[in-house]
Amino acid sequence: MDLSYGPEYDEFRAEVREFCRNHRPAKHRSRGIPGVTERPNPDVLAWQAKLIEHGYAARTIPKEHGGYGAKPDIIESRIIQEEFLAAGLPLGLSNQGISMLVPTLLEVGTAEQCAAYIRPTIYGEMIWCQGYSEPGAGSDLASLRTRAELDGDDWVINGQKIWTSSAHVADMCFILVRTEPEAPKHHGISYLLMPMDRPGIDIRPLVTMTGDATFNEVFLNDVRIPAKNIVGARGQGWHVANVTLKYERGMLGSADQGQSGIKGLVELLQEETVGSGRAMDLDHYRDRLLRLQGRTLANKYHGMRLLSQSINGEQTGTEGLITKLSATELAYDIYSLGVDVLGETGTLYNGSPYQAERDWQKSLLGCFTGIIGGGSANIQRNIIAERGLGLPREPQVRFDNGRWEMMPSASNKGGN
Amino acid sequence: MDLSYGPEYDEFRAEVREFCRNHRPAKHRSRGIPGVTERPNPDVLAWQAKLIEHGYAARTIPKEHGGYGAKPDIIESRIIQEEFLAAGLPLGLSNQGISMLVPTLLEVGTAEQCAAYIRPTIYGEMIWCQGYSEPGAGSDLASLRTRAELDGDDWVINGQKIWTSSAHVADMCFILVRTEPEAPKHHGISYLLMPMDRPGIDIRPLVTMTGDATFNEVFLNDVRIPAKNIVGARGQGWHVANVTLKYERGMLGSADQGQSGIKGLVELLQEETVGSGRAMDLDHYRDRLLRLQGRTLANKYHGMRLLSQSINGEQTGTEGLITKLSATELAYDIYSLGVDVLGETGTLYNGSPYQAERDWQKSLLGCFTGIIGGGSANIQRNIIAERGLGLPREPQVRFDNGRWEMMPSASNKGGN
Amino acid sequence: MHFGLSEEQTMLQDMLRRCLGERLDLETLKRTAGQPCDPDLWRALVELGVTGALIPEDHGGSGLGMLEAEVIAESMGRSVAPAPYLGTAVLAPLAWQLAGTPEQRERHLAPIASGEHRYGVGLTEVAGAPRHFGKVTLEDNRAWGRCYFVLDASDASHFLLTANADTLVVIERDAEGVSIEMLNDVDRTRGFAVVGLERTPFETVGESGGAAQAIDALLAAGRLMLAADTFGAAEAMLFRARDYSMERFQFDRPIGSFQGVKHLLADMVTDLEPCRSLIWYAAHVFDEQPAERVLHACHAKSLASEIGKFIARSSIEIHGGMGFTEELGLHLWYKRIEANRQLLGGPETVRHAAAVDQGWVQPLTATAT
Amino acid sequence: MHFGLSEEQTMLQDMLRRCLGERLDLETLKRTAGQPCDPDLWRALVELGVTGALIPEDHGGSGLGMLEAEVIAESMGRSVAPAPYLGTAVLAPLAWQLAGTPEQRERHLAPIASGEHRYGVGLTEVAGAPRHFGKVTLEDNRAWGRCYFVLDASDASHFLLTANADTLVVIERDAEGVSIEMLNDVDRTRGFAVVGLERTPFETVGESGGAAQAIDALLAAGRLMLAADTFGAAEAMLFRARDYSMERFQFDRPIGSFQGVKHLLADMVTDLEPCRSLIWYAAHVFDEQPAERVLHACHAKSLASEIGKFIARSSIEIHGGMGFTEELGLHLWYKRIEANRQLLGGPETVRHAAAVDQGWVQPLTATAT
Repeated sequence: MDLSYGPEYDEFRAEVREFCRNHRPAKHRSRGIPGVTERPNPDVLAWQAKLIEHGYAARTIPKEHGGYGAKPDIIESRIIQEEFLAAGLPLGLSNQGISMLVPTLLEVGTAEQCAAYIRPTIYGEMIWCQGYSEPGAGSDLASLRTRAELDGDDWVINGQKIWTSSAHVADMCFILVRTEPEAPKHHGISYLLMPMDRPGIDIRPLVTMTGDATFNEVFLNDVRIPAKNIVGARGQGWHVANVTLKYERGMLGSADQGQSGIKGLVELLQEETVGSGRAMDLDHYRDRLLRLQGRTLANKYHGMRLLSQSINGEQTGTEGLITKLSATELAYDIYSLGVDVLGETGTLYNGSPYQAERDWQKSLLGCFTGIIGGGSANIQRNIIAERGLGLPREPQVRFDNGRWEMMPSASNKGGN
Repeated sequence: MDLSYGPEYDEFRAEVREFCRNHRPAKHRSRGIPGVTERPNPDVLAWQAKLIEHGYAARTIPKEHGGYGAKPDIIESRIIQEEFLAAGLPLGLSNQGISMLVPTLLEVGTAEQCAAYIRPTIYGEMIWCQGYSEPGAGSDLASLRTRAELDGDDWVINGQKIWTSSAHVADMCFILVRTEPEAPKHHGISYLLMPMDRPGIDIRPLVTMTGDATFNEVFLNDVRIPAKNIVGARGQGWHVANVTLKYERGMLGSADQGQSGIKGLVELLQEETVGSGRAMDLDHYRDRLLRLQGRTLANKYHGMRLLSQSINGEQTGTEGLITKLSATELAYDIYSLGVDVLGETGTLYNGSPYQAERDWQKSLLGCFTGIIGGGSANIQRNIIAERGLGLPREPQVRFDNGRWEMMPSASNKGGN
Repeated sequence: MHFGLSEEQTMLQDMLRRCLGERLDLETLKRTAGQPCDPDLWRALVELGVTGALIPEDHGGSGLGMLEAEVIAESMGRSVAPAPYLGTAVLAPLAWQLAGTPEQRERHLAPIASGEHRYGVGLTEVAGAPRHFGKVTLEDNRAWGRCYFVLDASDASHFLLTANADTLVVIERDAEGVSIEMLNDVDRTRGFAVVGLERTPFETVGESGGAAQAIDALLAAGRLMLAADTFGAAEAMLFRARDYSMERFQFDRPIGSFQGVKHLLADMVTDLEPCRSLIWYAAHVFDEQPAERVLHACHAKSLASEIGKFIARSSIEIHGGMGFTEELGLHLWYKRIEANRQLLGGPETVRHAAAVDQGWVQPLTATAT
Repeated sequence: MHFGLSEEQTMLQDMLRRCLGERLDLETLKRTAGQPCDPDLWRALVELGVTGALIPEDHGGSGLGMLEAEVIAESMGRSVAPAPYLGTAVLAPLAWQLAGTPEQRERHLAPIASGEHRYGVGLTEVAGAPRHFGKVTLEDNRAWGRCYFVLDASDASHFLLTANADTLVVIERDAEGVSIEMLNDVDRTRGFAVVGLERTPFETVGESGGAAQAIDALLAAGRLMLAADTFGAAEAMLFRARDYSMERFQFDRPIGSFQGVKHLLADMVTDLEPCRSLIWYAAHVFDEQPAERVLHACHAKSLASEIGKFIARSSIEIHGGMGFTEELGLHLWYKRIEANRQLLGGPETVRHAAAVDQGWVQPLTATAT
């Protein structure tokens, strides 16, 4: 067990720390997340450019596409994160364009596509949204129905997308559409790049139970885009999308969330008075806190184990599949305890008079995005059981008119 | 809401109470359950005969078969139970012959079968065991493979049964066997009555994790029984068995178990010292106790609701299906708390020195019989969801050589 | 023997479900969230006799009991009805009847039955809530202090408040020195407020210092009604999830045909049904065996809160992404259940009260902040 | 950076698994349940260096650390090995090293490493167990009293006991006034006893009154080892359930293809893996950051106990009826997990200790009975 990064990284850490001491972005920040809920303002753009210049953002993107061109090194990335967090400095931009589209283009895009899109994306000048989910295609994403037909030199797109988080600020959309309606469902999909300023695109905000509208529905009515805006071959979109889905899983359910939640709970239980004592003195609240602390610590060290596996190029097995399920459940339980300890005050919300400093109720509501987004818990369990434990796949059956039928699939294999 | 049984039952209650005041069985009782783990001794038989004479056992069995011949009246049965419990008197014999075989014979048996078996069974002179489960047929009972072939005037039985609880003391066995191997699985089964003294029957005790051997395996090797020992028609055994299964569900998972468990926990938490105070003063133990008390009360009143539905001849819907699942989970949680409160002493077992008065650990182990016996929790959930909530049935598929296939069943219907 | 609702009670239930169902479609609910009660809805409920249910016939009510009140509360929760039912139709009539003088009952009950008076009720001083305890002091026939979390406060004409934990006072909304600060709570279907008093005239319900037992009963009644409200809302969410699981196809089959969803629904209903039996029983003993009131109301509140939370969360999860949009409106039920859980004591608090009631432990002594 | 087992540690693990796997087939385990440790097995373990793992090389051991001890404990649990590992190979060597004098270490460590001495260890006085607290008093160089739940007592040549919560004493089994009463516990793979002392000569480990810190460390080490033992047993039960669910056909399909079973297995492994990470980390800081010892050992014990219970129960359930027969032997693992849960403090007790360690609350003061 060696939890240090080794002396060979001391110099790099010193260098990052030096940068952090000497640089600070302009103070002008807003409440939204730049590139997700709002367009980055000039201060954000300037900070991003400075980070790229020093290699603290877009670090491994090739120089020819505007990046810093460093070799991938997980420890270096980690050190950057640690030092920036310690110094209270904002990290580089994080949005779906940067985390999902750019790696995909680098892996399967054409030279022309890379040249056109990567640079503006990493510099925060081009904002992307993701056009995957549809009202009828959630867990079963491959059943999507939005279709695109070639008409001369254009794709003509019709259909509807949902859960498109930055659609209202985006310049572009990487979108999955059905182009070969006759093919089996995973083989009829293509991956297109759609400018959001085209006629026929109608964006409507989708308000969630927290009252916020971070998501959108996007209606597509005869939207025309150039034929060359396809990534990968026709009908290969499912495979192209899986390149990015891989990146998305890493984004959700970070084990770190729990740490600040526990810290908040400890303060809350020490400050809240119940009867004549502190909530901390009531065993039932404290015991719940301690159970949560135990799970949080376990998730934290589990994250270190996974990091160590990546650094050492070890294959991650079952242990890598479970983090999302584990972290989202934990967050829900943490915020639930916060609300419970507050009693009636726990119902207060959104800056009500007499509310506790922290909005525990809103955090609790916010958990549902994590619980459901990026694959429901049951889908996660299937993945863990099938890929992790090697249990048989589900039978491919169809329920039609009150009767079960076998799917006409050539490969109804249950093994892995 | 009217929780009284009505003044018309006052006289009956007075009569039962009078009986209880004036009668008492001989004191000679053993630790086993008569008719299940041991044969009833003469004292038990005498008490049973007296109860039948007064109509407090075999109350609704026709006079011609040795019973008391009263009209079925749930309230009268309930009053008998209540008064006997209050007086600390043992109720009549309860075993699988009385609770399952006798009702079946009354419903579908021949006059000759009724005449031969009912009287000795209700008087405790003939003990029955149930030959349903097999090593390969547990949840999926209908897949049983023990077969019987007609050879002249005899059935010849070959196969193996398991979980046969009173096999070692039984005179007879009501057994499910496959008689039409070509028929679909539910249609090839017959229900036979097998004397346990026939050659070819080998009974081996099955020791469970508590260390007790209340169950047996029964090996059947060319066991010959008369052809007339069939109940219902050939191939109708599944339907005949369902008559009795209906009765078995009522036997398991009684809601009353929880009441005495809670009482025991209250005493335990008040007596046990943890640190310088009582366990009852530690909120986390007490809060667990209170949660369990709430669930126990809910189950108790739920039982009253179901009783009321039966009395009033109302159809019982979903609410009748859930009691087993609910009660077995509750018992497990109750005994777990008892063990936890005892700390290290909670590991002690089977009359160890220094053990608490009550054997919480053994009670906890004993829960598994309830959790698994009479249908696993997942089978219960399927029944609740399909019959209670109207959700679609499982698809009838088969996993063979790593591939899924549709079952060649004519009716792969998902509805109900 | 009959355990359950009588024919009349079932008719009352049907009538209310119909009335609320017709008036409270999803659009209306979404539109009115956060606003005071709709006067039309309230008039309809008054006409159905909701406000007079617990009031004797000679005071203009229908003289019904706690089980009928439970039926009404359950229906309110089922439709997440934005109406000040608990304060006006349950707690205020009970307070006057349990602690008031004959003259007061004569004067105050009829206007409640007729819908003329509406009551906000503040019991936080005795409900064992952490952080903010109300404290009202009485001197020279005037009241001073603050009461937090006054229920059903938004349209109240009167406030019924505890003072010194053993006295109940009623204050008119327009009286001298009354200040009302509305709170922003997660459930927007009912109005909670902090009511401040300064040199405010009041009327004591019955005798000063003589209402301790009545306050215990009010607290039990409030907890029981919140349990019923949660139960109704949870039942609605369960059956919406059931229906959705049969309509929603993924992987070419209804999601309710997957055991993952199927067994979750089975667990939900396995929790729900015994809880219904407990709540019915608690309502029954409230009238018939007053010594059992507190224990059963606390357990009803605790169990309904716990299973309500489980069912609410699971129902949203079964609905997938749509479950947490405003579109389906499920969040209205979810939030009502979350709020009910906290009001008049969260699960741990009411369980502690049940332990105190059984003599297992001493009460936590409350100190005002 | 490397989080996890080194190559050497993995080799140690493989070696132990092989050794224990070969010697402890199901028949042997069933036959020996309730009997003292099998001398052949013990000799094999001594030869593998199990007893010397934590003992410095110059005292005849191999000078390994707590992570190696964890690896061994995990393997013991995995095979439900009937061996007095915890007392002899972990707690006794730690006690001499943490509190003993150089002369004592010289004299006592080598016989442990060589397998000559075997220790029963009694820490109940400080473990916060309810009901029975041991109490040993020292006077005129003689010891009086009783110690309950002395671990690994059946074949012990020595007993290591706490006295007055700040002193560690060692007693020879054959010394004057020693009485040993074996307990009948649910797990029959290790031996627990009540040890009585009357005018018994003893040797103090280090200085009288100077072992408070060492006792804290011993308690932490014991809890951590029990967590590892539970973890190993739980992992074994999870994979047996996985294998069984693929072999066992019902309704013409492996039961593991039903989501009901599949998702349960997924939940089991989702709980198990982070617990492994926590236990490894706790073993690491035991040696490297002593200030973190108590907190992490308590959390490891608490989490392993909770998930161990869930996994043990679920594994039996997945096995259906066969799961609770003696035939499959699953009950041996189940019972070991249940017993570990209670030893040296149940989940609530160790969580309380974690809270005390963080300064969140005061310790419960223990009174002897």
